[in-house]
Amino acid sequence: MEILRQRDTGPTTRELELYFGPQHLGMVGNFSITLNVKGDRIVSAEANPGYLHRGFEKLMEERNWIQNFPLVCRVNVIEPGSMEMVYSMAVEDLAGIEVPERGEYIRCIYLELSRVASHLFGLWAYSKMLGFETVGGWAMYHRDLILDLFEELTGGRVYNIYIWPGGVRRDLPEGFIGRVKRTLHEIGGKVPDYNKTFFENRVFHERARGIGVVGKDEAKEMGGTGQVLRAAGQEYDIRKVDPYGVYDEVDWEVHTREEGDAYSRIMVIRDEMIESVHMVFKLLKDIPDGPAYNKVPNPFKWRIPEGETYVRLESSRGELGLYLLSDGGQRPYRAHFRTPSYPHGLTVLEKALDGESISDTGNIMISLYVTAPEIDR
Amino acid sequence: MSKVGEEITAHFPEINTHRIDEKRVEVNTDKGYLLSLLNFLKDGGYDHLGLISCVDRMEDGVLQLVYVLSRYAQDESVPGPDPTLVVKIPLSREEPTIVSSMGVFINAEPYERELYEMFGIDFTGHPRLDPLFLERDYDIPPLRKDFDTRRYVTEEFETIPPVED
Amino acid sequence: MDRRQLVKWLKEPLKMSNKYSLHVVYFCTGCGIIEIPPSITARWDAERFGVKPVATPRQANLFLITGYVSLKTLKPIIRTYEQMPEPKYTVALGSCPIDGGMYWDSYNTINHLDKYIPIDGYIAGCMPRPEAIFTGITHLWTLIDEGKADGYERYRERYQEYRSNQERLYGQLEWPPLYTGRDDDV
Amino acid sequence: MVAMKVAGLVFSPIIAVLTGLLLTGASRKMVARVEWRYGPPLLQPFIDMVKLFFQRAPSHGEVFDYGLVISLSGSIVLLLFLPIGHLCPLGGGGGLLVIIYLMLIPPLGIATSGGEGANPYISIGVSRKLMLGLGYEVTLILVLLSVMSEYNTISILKVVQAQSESGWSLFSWPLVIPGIAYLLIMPAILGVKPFDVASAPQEISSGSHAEYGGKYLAFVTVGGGLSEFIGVALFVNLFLGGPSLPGAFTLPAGALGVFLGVILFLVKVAFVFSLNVMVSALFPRLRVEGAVKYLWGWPALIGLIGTIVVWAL
Amino acid sequence: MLEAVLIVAFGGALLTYLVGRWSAKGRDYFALALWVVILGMTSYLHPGKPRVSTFYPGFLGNDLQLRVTSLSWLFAIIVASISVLVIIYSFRYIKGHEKSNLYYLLLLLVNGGMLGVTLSGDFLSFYVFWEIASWSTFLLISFNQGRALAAGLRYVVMSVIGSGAMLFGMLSLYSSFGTLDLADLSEHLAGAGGEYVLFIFLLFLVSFGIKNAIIPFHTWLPPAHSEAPAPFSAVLSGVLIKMGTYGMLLIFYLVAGAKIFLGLGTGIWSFHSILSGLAAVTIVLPSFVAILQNDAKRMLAWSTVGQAGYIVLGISFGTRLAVAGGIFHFLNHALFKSLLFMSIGAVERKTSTRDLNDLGGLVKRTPVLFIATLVGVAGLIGVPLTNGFFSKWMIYKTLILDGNPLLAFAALIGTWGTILYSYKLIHNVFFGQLPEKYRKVTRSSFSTYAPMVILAVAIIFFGIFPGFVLGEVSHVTTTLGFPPLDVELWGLSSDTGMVNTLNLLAAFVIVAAVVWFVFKSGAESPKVAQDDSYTAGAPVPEGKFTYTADFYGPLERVISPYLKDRIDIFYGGLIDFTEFLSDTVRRMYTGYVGTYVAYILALLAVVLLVQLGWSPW
Repeated sequence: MEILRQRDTGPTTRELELYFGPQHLGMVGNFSITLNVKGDRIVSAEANPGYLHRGFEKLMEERNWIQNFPLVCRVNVIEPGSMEMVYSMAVEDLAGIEVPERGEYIRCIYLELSRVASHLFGLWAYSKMLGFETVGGWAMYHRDLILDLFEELTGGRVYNIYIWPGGVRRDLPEGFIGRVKRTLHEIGGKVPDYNKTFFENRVFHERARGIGVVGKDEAKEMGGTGQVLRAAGQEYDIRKVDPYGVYDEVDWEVHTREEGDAYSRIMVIRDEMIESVHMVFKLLKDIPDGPAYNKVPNPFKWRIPEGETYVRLESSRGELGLYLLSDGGQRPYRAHFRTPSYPHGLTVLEKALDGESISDTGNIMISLYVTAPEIDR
Repeated sequence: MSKVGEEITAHFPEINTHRIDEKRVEVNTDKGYLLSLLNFLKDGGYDHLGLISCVDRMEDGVLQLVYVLSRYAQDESVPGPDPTLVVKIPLSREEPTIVSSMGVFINAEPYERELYEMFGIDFTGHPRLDPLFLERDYDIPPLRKDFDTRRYVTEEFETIPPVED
Repeated sequence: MDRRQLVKWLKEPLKMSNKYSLHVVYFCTGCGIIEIPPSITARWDAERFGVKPVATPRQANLFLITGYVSLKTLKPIIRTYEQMPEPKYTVALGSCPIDGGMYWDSYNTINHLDKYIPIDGYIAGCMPRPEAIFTGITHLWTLIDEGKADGYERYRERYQEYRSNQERLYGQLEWPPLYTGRDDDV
Repeated sequence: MVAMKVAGLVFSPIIAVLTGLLLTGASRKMVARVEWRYGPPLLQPFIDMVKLFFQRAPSHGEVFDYGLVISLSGSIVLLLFLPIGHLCPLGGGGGLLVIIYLMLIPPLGIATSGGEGANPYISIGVSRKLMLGLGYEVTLILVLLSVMSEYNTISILKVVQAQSESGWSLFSWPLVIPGIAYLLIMPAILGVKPFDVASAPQEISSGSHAEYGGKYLAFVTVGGGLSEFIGVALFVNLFLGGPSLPGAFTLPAGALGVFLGVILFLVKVAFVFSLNVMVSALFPRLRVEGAVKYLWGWPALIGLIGTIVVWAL
Repeated sequence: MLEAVLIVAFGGALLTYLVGRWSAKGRDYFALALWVVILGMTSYLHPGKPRVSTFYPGFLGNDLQLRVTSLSWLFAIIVASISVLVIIYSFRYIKGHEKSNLYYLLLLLVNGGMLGVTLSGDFLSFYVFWEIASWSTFLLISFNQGRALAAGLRYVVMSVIGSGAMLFGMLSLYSSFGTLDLADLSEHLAGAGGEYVLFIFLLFLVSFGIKNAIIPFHTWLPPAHSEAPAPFSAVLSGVLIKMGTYGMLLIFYLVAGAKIFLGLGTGIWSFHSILSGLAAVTIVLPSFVAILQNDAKRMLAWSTVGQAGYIVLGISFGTRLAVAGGIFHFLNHALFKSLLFMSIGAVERKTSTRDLNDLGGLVKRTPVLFIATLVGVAGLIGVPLTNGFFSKWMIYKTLILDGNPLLAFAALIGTWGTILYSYKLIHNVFFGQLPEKYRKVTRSSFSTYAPMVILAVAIIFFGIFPGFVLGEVSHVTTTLGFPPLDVELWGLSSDTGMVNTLNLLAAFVIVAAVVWFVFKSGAESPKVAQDDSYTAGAPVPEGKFTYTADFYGPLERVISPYLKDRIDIFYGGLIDFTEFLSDTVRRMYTGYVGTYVAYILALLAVVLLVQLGWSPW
């Protein structure tokens, strides 16, 4: 009788490999995910980095301390500010250089502005993933306004090399504070528009809720930091945990959500952006007078005493660390960046993509804020 | 001030720790202790593996593995920020092998893959020890000190003839 | 559109349409890509000039190589370039594809991109600002007008040399050479 | 009468192709304005077409070519059955049922052509397109059935005729119900956001168009413009009275009337189309399941209510 | 003449078997010649008016009669034509099979049985031929043993139930009116009470519904169709299940008459409305179940269930256009479904699999097969200018204008289901990357694709010139008591709502020519190999670059909560019930064919006893 029990033939499968990137409209950055797909469900995903590997850590060993600044900021093209900051912090730590109070304030203002710029870029990328170029276009426009400020400050749009051992490269120009405020007011004035068109859009909710869930414990297991962790309910921000700059002197709070899905990650990013803007206003109010930088020794003869350090800060994507070694020479002996996207892009992403729909690959990737250049270095 | 250094020494008398500054504690050990030490630290609250790095100390003939560990949750028993742990393990430069720490920290996986291809360190028990970043096979792993990147570029890339002028 | 342009359109519709409808392969090969989003959005809006990113190389006729080219990236670049329909143009952004730029001594980036695929124009700078990209595009228009943007023809003519350079980097490539007879059945 | 027929045979495809491309250009411009951009020239699609037409795009085989030709031919043949103003050369033969079936040919042609492209992105795109089709077709069929039952004819010409006498369906009871249902599913018929799942460049690299370049892309773009035109024109014919003016106004007879009718018709098409463009500019893309669920939700329910009301009355 | 056809058919079947013992080749050609002759004879039978001949006078006081009417001729000619094509197709398919002689014997017996069914003039001979066809069918379904045996068993259980019901009905008719002659019965039934007619209808509906696989009597069909040898699947799907259609037309329209049939009950609770509703369900559900299938033949089998729904819907809706559409659709379905089963059979023979997740890319290797399948699928969907379009158009039109838009909705949405699974079939078999293992697949032999090409040409021909068939259909509907259709060669003219394929054809040809010309005048296109495909920059992964698994995955996830659970439970219950029955049967009898006959005889005896002793009706 068993033979009669055979109903329809069971589903047979066939392996299908899809390449999400590097040449793919849904890919931001030069990165590739090999998707093993059944139907439109991802059975397993394999991150395939290395398309942007330039061997920074080797190149840094070949250049002297100051020459490394142009390299360092190019590790992450989306937010070079925090890269400069982490390298400066490490060099200051090794060489024992002090930073004046005003310098720290300007650094924090710069970092928060570049955080907002980076988040706006992320918003562009994310809304583009959902095919929502409208909000993306707005965000990109507002990012450009911030880049204009940077351009006035340093002359460069993207790579500024503003932060410098011992402070910043130069003091704020005249009237700059007013222009910062005006720009931030302009961006802030559009927040209701963003809310109405994007953050309260039902389609966005449908696309993002329950997608790519990374729970709190999971995220901690996999070395997640930044929004990944905060969206899962863990209040973890280096600016609070291990304060640098003047973050312990201003009043601000860490925003968290509980669900750990793409939606909550994006909402955490939104809240952080608003918080950063508020923080810039507070910093601008409290900014003391005085010198903005201490002098650095002659760069061509600068030797830093033997030693090693590990410094970390909160970039817009999570914990950014630098392990820097000096053997007492003119060049670093070894530098190794701990970039936030590294665990996010190589470990968390593979996990988060499991069992999701291929429609959501880019969605999840960008919500995790995976940035290819800082993985590859 | 944290007391993690003392705790380690109390638990593993052979391991010496020393405090670099208030933010960092250095732990020197050898590769036999790796897993038990990592497990101990993870249970003790140091549950965030920040980085696995490696330093090529060519003149000593040593590849020095560096594990950077920190805490996700603030240690409530001591005031102030918790120090970061820098665990250092020397490996022989000729035959660098060490057990994979993936069993303790999942995110060790890409770091170990990277060190495998950049320094040639063999992590036993690693499930996919295949190239992560690099397209080519380099005779000497590129981040070792004896790999001369400038000579490599001149010999490999500059010798390719231009197609047109 | 003034009268001069209209005459041009009637005389040379091919060149004119190629000029004003440059569809870009979306391939972020390097950090130059960071200036592409501003160029295609509200501030600069490249679509005014008919420049827009498209999904696959089949639909594109302009390849913006945005920045340094690592060994692992060059292979998809070649593959993508070969899949684009002719006529096609390549423009390299930034200093790195010209001579390696600041990564001239890196073991993993190639220094001279034009050894492997033909380049019609370079936009120098690290990285080029959106204005520079537009200047580059308008310069490409001039080149197209003058018939100097002939990289694809050069590629066809000197394919053997290009291919041998590519294979010096990678060994045997996975796909058969172009422009040769193929097994039509499969 | 014969002159009208010949004029229709020649002009309606031309009008439709031009309008389709112009609408594509206009939609790009409109979306650009919503994004605070200046936007491309209105004639940009034409420039693209000229360029694409002379590109040496690769072919994957005979089926790859023929499928595309059949697809575009299907669209054009369908136009001959669809009144554009007073032009409707083949309107008498078969009516809406033929239109429903002819609407199948373009996607199936693309699907067949893309099949030989041997690319999974194409397959995924086609499967999404068919699933989406199943989604909106439920409502569309209900809407068409209500209209056909209400006017007790399957001829679209008679539907248009009846409206010029009794007023536009969209503003008459009970056809307002299916009219609303049609409006709700129209973005899906046109394949614009939030229903552009079938092309979805960021997900599946423009789906069924992934292997098309050059003249192939030109053909599918023209076909896409046509199908957008058809989707809107069907609505205008069924619910906005085709070329007729509202209320007691009538168009003059003769050639002038025909001309004005076509213009009026195209104005209506442009208006309805721009509504959809606005929707598309303000929504992200849905997932396929989400799209199908939405389409089988309220629109289908409203359509069903409409059918039942029409049937019961 | 009438007897001669059947004598040739049955005698020829036995002779073929004997010839086959002597020479396989001779047997093939003998069988072909035989059926070509039968086809010729059948077409000669074309009736100006019905002709009757008695071949066995005085059985139970009745003459056993053969009779040919327009209706039966139409069915007979289809049976004969499909048989000829299937025999040609079988040449290659069954070549070298150890039991090929038995196969031919059974195939010819089935075909002869069906011919007999269509030509019967009274219910008794109808029943006899019906049983011959049924039992041979059982043996053919089980021909491949193994799973096929299970499928055959399931079929036989359902078939026995159907036969029992029919027998029951016949006996009842006989005891009521004392005759089984169709013509006589129709006179008697006209005066019978509504309840009695309903009772008779229900009994016959069970019997014919099982054969025609109306939900809920369809469970035998999918396994039977998928497990039978491919040529026989073509017969099974193309004509055998249409014997149920024939039976329905016979009992509803010829015996009872349209007036009685349509007058049974009122409003939506009338018999024919309920049957239409059932048919609508039969259209929609199987079309969606077919989407979920991964076995090509099983998918086609479910498709057969769905398409049979259209036919039943047409017949039961009971307007002139609907009945004509139903009959026309039966013809069309015979053409395209036979074609599709043949082509899947050919694919299975070449690749030794019919798993849709394992095939792919065959268009590069078997273009003729591909085009034939494409035409078949186009007919199945009803793409304009193929035959399926016209029959469906007629059904839709009458559903919309004469009554029920909801039924029209079901029919139209079923068409979309059809599109989805048809494309999946075409795509998974012929499109995508050609796997390494099929690089060596060769083109099919002439005898394999000749029948398919003939069928494909017929599909297009009847799509362009529907008038060719519709004239015949119009004759039939006239004999069934409807006013004649206004048929032209190119379609229907205005009194029923004009549709004209000439317009369509001319427009399509001209437009396609212009488009093709424009297409060709563009830049030339170099041909590229299949591994030169967009992969986001990577090389094509060998054997891993075809999208077939879960082709409509998202849709399945959406509909499964609504479809799967209830239907599965429902089907599961039915299957369990069937299993229970067959289990009982198997316990009582040991699986011999003969014992089943005994079972029927026992039933017959019981019914007779009940009738004689108790006379409930």
